[in-house]
Amino acid sequence: MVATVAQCVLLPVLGIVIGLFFLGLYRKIMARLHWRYGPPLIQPVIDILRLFFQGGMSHGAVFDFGLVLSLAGAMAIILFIPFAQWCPLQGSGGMLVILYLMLLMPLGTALSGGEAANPNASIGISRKLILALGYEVPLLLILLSVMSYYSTISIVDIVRGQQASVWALFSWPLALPGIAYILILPAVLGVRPFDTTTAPQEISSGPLVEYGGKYLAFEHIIHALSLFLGISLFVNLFLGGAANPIVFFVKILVVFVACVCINAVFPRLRIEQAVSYLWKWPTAIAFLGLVVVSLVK
Amino acid sequence: MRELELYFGPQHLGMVGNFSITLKAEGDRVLKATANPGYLHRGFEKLMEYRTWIQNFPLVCRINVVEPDHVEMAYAMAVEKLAGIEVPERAQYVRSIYLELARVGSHLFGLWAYANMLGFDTVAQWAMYHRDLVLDLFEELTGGRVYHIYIWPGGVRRDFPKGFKDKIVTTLHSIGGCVPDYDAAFFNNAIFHKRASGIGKIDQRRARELGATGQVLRATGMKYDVRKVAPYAAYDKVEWNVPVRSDGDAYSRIWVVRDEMIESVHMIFKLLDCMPEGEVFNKPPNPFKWKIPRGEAYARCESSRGEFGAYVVSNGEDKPYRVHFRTPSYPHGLIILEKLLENANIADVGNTMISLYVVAPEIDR
Amino acid sequence: MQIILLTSFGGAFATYLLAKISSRLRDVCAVIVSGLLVVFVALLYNKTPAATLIPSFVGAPLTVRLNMLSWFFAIAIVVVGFLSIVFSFSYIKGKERADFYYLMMLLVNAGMIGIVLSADLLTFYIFWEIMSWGAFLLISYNRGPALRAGMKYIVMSVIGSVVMLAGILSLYAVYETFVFSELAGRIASASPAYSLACASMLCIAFAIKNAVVPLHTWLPDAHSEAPAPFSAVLSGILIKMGTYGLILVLYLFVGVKLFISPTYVWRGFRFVLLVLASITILVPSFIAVMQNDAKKVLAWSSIAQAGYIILGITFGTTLGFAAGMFHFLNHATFKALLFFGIGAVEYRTKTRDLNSLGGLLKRMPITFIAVLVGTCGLIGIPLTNGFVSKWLLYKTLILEGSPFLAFIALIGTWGTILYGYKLLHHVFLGQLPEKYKNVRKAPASMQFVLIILSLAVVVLGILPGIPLKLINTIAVSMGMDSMNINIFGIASETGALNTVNILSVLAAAGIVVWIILKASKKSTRISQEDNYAAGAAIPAERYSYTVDFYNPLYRMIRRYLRDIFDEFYYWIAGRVQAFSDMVRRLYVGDVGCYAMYILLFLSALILSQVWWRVW
Amino acid sequence: MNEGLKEKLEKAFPHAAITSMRDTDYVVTADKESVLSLLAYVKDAGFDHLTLISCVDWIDEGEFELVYILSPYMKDNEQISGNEKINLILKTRIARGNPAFQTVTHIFENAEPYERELHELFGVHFEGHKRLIPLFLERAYDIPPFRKDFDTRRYVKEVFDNIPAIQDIKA
Amino acid sequence: MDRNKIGKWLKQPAKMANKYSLNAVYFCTGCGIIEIPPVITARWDAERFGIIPVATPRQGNLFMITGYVSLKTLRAIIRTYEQMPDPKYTVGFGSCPINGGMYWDSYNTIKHLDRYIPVDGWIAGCMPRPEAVFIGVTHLWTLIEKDMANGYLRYREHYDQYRGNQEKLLGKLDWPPLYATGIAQKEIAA
Repeated sequence: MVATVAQCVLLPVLGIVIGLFFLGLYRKIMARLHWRYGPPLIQPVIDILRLFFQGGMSHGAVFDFGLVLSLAGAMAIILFIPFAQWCPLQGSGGMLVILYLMLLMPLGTALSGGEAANPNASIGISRKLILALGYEVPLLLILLSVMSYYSTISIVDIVRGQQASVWALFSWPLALPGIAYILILPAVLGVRPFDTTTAPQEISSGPLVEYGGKYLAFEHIIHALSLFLGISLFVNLFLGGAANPIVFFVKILVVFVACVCINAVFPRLRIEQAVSYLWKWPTAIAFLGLVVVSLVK
Repeated sequence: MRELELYFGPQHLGMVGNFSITLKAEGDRVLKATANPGYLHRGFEKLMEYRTWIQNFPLVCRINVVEPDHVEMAYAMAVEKLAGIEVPERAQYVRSIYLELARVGSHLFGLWAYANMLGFDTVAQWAMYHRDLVLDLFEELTGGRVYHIYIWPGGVRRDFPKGFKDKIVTTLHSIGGCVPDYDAAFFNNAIFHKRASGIGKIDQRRARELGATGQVLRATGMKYDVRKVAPYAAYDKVEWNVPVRSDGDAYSRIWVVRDEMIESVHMIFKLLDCMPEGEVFNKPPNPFKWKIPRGEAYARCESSRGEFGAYVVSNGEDKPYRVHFRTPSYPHGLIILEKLLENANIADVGNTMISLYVVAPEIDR
Repeated sequence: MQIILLTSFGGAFATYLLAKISSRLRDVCAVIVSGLLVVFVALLYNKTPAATLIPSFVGAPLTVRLNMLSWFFAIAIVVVGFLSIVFSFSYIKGKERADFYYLMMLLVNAGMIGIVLSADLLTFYIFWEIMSWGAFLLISYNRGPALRAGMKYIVMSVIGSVVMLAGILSLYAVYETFVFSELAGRIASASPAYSLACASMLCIAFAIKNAVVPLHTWLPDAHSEAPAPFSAVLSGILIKMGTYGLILVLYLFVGVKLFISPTYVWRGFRFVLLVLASITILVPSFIAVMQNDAKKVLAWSSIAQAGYIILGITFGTTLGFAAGMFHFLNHATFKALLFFGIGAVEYRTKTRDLNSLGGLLKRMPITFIAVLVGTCGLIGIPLTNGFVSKWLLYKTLILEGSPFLAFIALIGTWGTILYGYKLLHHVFLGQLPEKYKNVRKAPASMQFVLIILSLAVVVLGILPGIPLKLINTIAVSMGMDSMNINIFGIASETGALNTVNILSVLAAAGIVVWIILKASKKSTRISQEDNYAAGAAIPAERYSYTVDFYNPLYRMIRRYLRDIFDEFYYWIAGRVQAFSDMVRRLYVGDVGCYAMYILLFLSALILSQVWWRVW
Repeated sequence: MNEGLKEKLEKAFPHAAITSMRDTDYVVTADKESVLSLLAYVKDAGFDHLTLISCVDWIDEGEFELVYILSPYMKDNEQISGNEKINLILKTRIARGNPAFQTVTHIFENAEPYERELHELFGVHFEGHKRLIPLFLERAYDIPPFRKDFDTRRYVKEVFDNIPAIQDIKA
Repeated sequence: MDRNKIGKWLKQPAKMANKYSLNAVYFCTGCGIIEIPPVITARWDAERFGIIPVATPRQGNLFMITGYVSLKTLRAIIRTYEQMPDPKYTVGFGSCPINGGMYWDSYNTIKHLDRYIPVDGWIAGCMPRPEAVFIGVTHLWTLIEKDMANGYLRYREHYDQYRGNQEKLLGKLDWPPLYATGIAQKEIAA
C-alpha cells in the first residue's frame, strides 16, 4: 500500500522531470543540427520558472479549468502506463482507460482555448482534433492488434507477454503494427512535420496564443508530459517495456532522439496533407497487421 | 453566418517585415485578402528633397533593408544620367561583383524566410549563417555590415582591398560546397514540394497584366531580366544565363531563386577573372555645393526581387526636386498578393507572401 | 400495475380537461401525474406482478406483466418523462396549443409504459400505435418544416407497423397465442427459417423505430423539428422502444442460446445485425460532424449512439448485453441532458444555428456545465457513465475476437469528440455576439432538470455498480452468465475496471494542479475583447472561427458521407407519387381511395401469411 | 522600330511633344485629354509594362505633373528584341488647385496602388478609381505631405516636439 | 552553469529566471529587424542565453523595438506592449527610437519612443551590430539585477501621462485603458 502511494506520488514527478529533460535535450540536439551551441540543458526549467513568476492573464474560470483538467489528465495517465516494473494502477481498466484518459489533454486545452475566444486558437484546436482523428485511425488498429494478439486489455500483461518471449516489434505478426506505429509516432507526439497544431508562423502558435505566464508554463509541462507518455506507450507496447527503470529510461531516450532527428529534416505539413499521409501507408500497414493478427489468433 | 476576420501581421511570427494582411475567411479558406501597408512609411522621397544629392545616399539605402545596394545603384545611375558623369570601367566591374554579392546575400535571406515560414529551422539557420559570411565580405569592403553606402555617382568609394578577391572566392566556394546539402534537405524535399507546389500560382498573361517582374515573372517562363534586356554596369561583359521555370507557383519561384544564386556565383567568378585595372572613382565636385542641371532621368536595375527604378527630377539646385522609386515589391505586395490569396488556405498565406519576396519597407518607403 | 396505466392515461386526459379551467392547474396536474408514475414504478422494484386488462379483445386477452427488464425500461421512461414535463413549463409557456401538447406528452409517455408492461404481442402492438401516432402529433407540433418531418416519420412508422402486424399475425396464425411466455416456449421448436423470417419482420419494425441505418432517415428531421422537451424523450427513450422490442425478439423469442449459437442461419442474422450496427455507429457520427444545426448534430448523434446499444445487444455476450443496456440508460440521461441544454439555449436565444451562436458560457453557466457533462458522457470521458458502458463494450469486443467491430466503435467515438467539441465551442465558447450580450440565465425549472440529469451522469459514472447489478440480474434471468460486479466497476482476471481509482487519481492530480495554479503569482483577469490580433484591436463581431469548423476534414470526407438512403427513399416516394398519379386517372382521387389501398395491401399481406402458414 | 514609333506617335497625336533625352529614354509630353488614348496606344504598340506612376509638384507654375513610365515586356520568352531597354516617360500636367484626373486602372491593372498613393500623398483625385482609400498614413494631414508647401520640418516641430516627456511625479 | 550563481538562484529565483529566459516578442517594427535573424541563428546564437523569439505578446517578456517607429506601427506597439504580462522589458534598438535618428524630420515617424511607452534600455547605432545586441542584453541583465528595469511599473504609475501622449498623437485608441487612470476616473465621474 505504502509502495503504491509512493509510486503514485513519485511517478508523475518523474514523468515531468524526464519530460522537461527531453525538452531541453530537444533544443540542444536541434541546436547542434543547426550548427550552433544551443541553450543550457535546463533552459526549459528556467523558462517555466520565469513563466510562473510572470503571472499571466486569465480569460475566465473555464480558461483555468481546462488547463487543470488537461494537466491532471496527463499526470493521471502516467499511473496507468508501466514505468519499468512500476505501474500502481494496473487493475483499473487497462489500455481502454489510457485511451480515454488521453482525451483529457486535448479536450482540456480545447476548452481553455475556446474560452479565450481567439480564432487562431480555434483554428489550432480544430487542426489538433482533426490530426488526432488522423493518427487515431492507425493507432487504434495498432493497439487493437496488440490487445487481440495478447488477448488482454491490460498493458502490464502485454509487457509481461513480451518479456516472456521477444519484443513485439520483432515478433512476426506484430512487426507490421510496430512499423506502422513508428511511421505515426511523430504525429502522436505532435512534432514536425506534424506540428500543424501550433504552427507559429501560420496561426501564431494556435491554442497557445492566449497563454502567458503560469498558463504557458502549464502548457509546457503538458507538452513535456505528452512527449514522455507517447514514447513510453510505444516502448511498453513494442519494445518490451523494461525490467528496471534505467533500461526503460535508455529505451525512451533512444526513441526520442530518433524522433528529434526526424523532426530536424522536415518542414511542416499542411493538415490535409498530414491526415492523408496518416490514412495512407500507416493505416494500410496497421490494417494488414490487424488482419494477420486476427487470422493467426 | 458569422464573418471571420484575421490579421496576418504586423506582429506575427510568419510575417517578415512590418506589413499586415487582413484576411476575410470562411473556415480555413480566405475569401478576400487586403494588403495593409504603411507601417514603415517614413516619406523618404519627401526627406530627400531636403538633403543634398550626396547626403541622400545614406537615406536611400534604408529603402530596402535586405539589399540596400541595388537602391544605391539605381539612385546613383539616375544621378549619373542627370549629371552626365562617366564611370570608369573597373568601377563597373566592381559594382557588378558587389551587386551580385548582395544578390546572393539577399537570396540567402529569402531562403531563411521561406524555410522559417514552413517551420524548417535547420535550413533556415544554415542560410542565415551563410548570409553572414557574405556580410563579412561587405564589412571588409565597405565597413558596414548591412548599410554600405559604397556606390557613389562616378564609381565606387574605394577599390578592393588587397587579397579581397581570394576572400570572395573562398567564401563563395564554402557556400557553394553546401549546395548539395541545401538541395537534399530543402529543394528536393518531398514535403517542401508538397507544401510549395501549386501555391500562389500565377500564369504569364496575368503576371504581365499586373506588372510583375523578377522571379515572379521568371517563374512563369519569361527570361525578363533588366541585367539582360537593358544591361548596366558590367553585365554585358560576361556570358551568363537567366534561369527560368514555367509553372508560376511558389515552388518554381524558390527554384528560380536557387538557380539565380548559383548563376550569380558563377558570374562573380567570371567577372573577377576579367576585371581590368584602373581607377574606380571619378570624383564629383564638392558634394555640398554640387548642383545638377535641370532635367529628369529614370534609371533601373535588377534587384533580387525584380525591377528597381529611380525617377529623379532636378531643377538645377543642389537638392533633388523630386525623387520617386519604383520598387519591385510594390506591385507584388499590393496587387499580386491580394489576387493570389483569394481562395487560398489560411495555412498558405505566409507561404504565398514570402514566395513573392515581398519586403515591406520597399512598399512603404 | 393497472394503477400505473390508469394514472398515465387517465392523468393525460385529466390534464387536458383541467387545462380548460386554468393553465396553472394543468401544469400542476401534469407534474403530479408524471411524479406519481415515478413513485409507482419505483415502488414496484423487484416485484413481478401480472394482470389481465381486458379478458377478451378481438378474441384474445390483453395482459400486462412486470419483470426486471421492463422495470429497467419503465423507470427510465417515467424519470425522463417527469423531467421533460418539468422542463416544458417554461419552454411551452405562451405557445399556442399548449394543452394539446401536454396531453400528447403524457399520452406518449403512457404508451411507452404500456409497451414495456405488456405481456402479449397484441397489447404491445396497441400501445406501440398509441406511441407512434402521439409522437407524430408532437413532432409536427411546430408546423412548417416540422409537418414535413412528421410526415416522413409517420410514413416510415406506418410501414414499420404494417410489417410488424404482419409478423404478429403470422405468429398468431401458427401458434394461436399472443403471449410472450407461451410464444417463447413454442417458437423454440419451430424451423429456423420460419423463426428467422418472423424475427426479421419484427426487427424491421424495431429497426425503423430505432433508426438503424438504412432505416434512419426520418430521425434527423424529426428530432430537430420537435419541441426540445419532446426531442429529449424521443431521443432518450422513444427510439429505444425499438431496442426493447429487439431484446424481446432476440432474447425472449429466439433465446440467447440459440441466438449466439453457431447455427449457420443465426450466425448470418447476427452478422447482418452487427454490420448494420457498426455502420449505424460510423457514418452518422461523421455526418453529425458536418451539421450546423445544434439539434441536428444531436439527432445524428442519437442514431450513432443507438448503434452502440444495438452493437452491444446483438453481440450477445453478457458484457455486451450489459454494455447495451447500460448504454441505453446512459443515453437516456446524457442525450436528454443535451437536448434539454440546447433547448434552454434555444429558448433564450431563439436560434439553434451553430454559426450564429457563441460565447454563451458567460451568460448561461449552469447550462454550459450541463452540456459539458452531457458531452463528456457522450464522448465517454472517464468518470461519466458513458465511459463505463463503452468500456464494457470494447472489452467484450476485443476479448471475444472482434477487433474490427471494436475499431469501428472507437473511431465512432472520435467522431463524437469532433462534434461534441464543436457543439460546446460554437454555442458556449468563442466570441459572444453583440445581440446575445443581454441573454439571461435559463429559467429555474430548466436548471433543475439540467442539474438532476448532470448529477445522474456523473453519479452513474462513478458508481456504475448500481445499474450494473440490476442489469446483471436481468442477464441472469435471461439465461446468461453472471458478471463479477462491485459498486465501482468490474473485477475480473482479464481486465478490471475500478472507477474509484480513476476518480481518486484524477481528483488528487486536479487538486494539486489547482493549488499550484492558485498559489503561484496571481493572474490578471481580462475580457474577451482584449485578445491577441497581431497588434491590432480585435474587430468586433468578426473575430470568431465558427463557420466550417472542421473544413480540412470536410473537404476530405464530404463526398463519402452523403445520405444516400434518404435520397433513395425520396426517389421511391417520387416514383410512388407518379404511380399514384397514374392510378388516379382511374379512381377519382380522394382520401377514401388511399385508405382502401392501405387496407388492400394489408389484407393481401395477412392473407398470404395465413394462407401459407409455414414460410 | 524606335524611330518608327516616334513617327507613328507624332502622326496619331499631333499635339504630343516627343523628345528623346538619351538613347533609352523617350519623353512624351501630352495634354491631359489625350493621355488615356496615348496610353492605350502605346500599350498596343508594345509598351505593356507600366513601371511607375509618379507626380511632381511644380508649385511655382501651379501645376501637378503626372508621369507615367512605361517599358515593354519581352515579346516572347526567349528572344530579346532590343526594345526592352527603352523607357517611355509620358507626362501631362493638371491644375494644382483641386487636382483631379482620370484613372488608368482600366488600361493598366497595376496602376491601382500607384494612384492610391498619389491620392494620399498629393491629394490628386482619380475619377473612376474603385478603391481610393488611405494606403500608408495613419494621421490626417491638412496638406497632403508630399506637396511642396508641406514643410515636414515645421510639422515635426509642431506635432512631435509638443508631446511632453513623461514627468516622474515622485522624483 | 556557473557555480557561484547557485547561491543567487536560491536567493532570488524570480530575478534570475527573468534574466536567463528573455523571450522576445517577434515584431519587425523597423529596419533593425534585419540584425535579429543573425542574432538568433547559427552565427551568434542568442538561444545560449535563453533569448528566443515567441509568437505572441502573451508569451514573451522582452520587447525589442527594432528601429524607427511610424505612427501606424506605434499603435500596434502600444497594443502589443499592453498585452504582455508583467514583468516585461522594453529595449529600444537603434538610434531612431531614441531621438528620431536619421528620420528626425520625417512627418510620419515618432521621435522619442519613451514618451509613449516606457523603455528600459537602449542599444544605439544605425544599425547596431549583433554584438551590440548582446552588450545591450547583458546591460539589461544588470538592470534587472538592480531592479532598475522597472518600465512596467513606471507605465502603471504614469499611465495617464502615457495614455495622454498616445491619444494626443494617435487620436482615439480602439481599446479601453489598461489601468484605471486618474484621468479616466475623472472622466467617468464627470
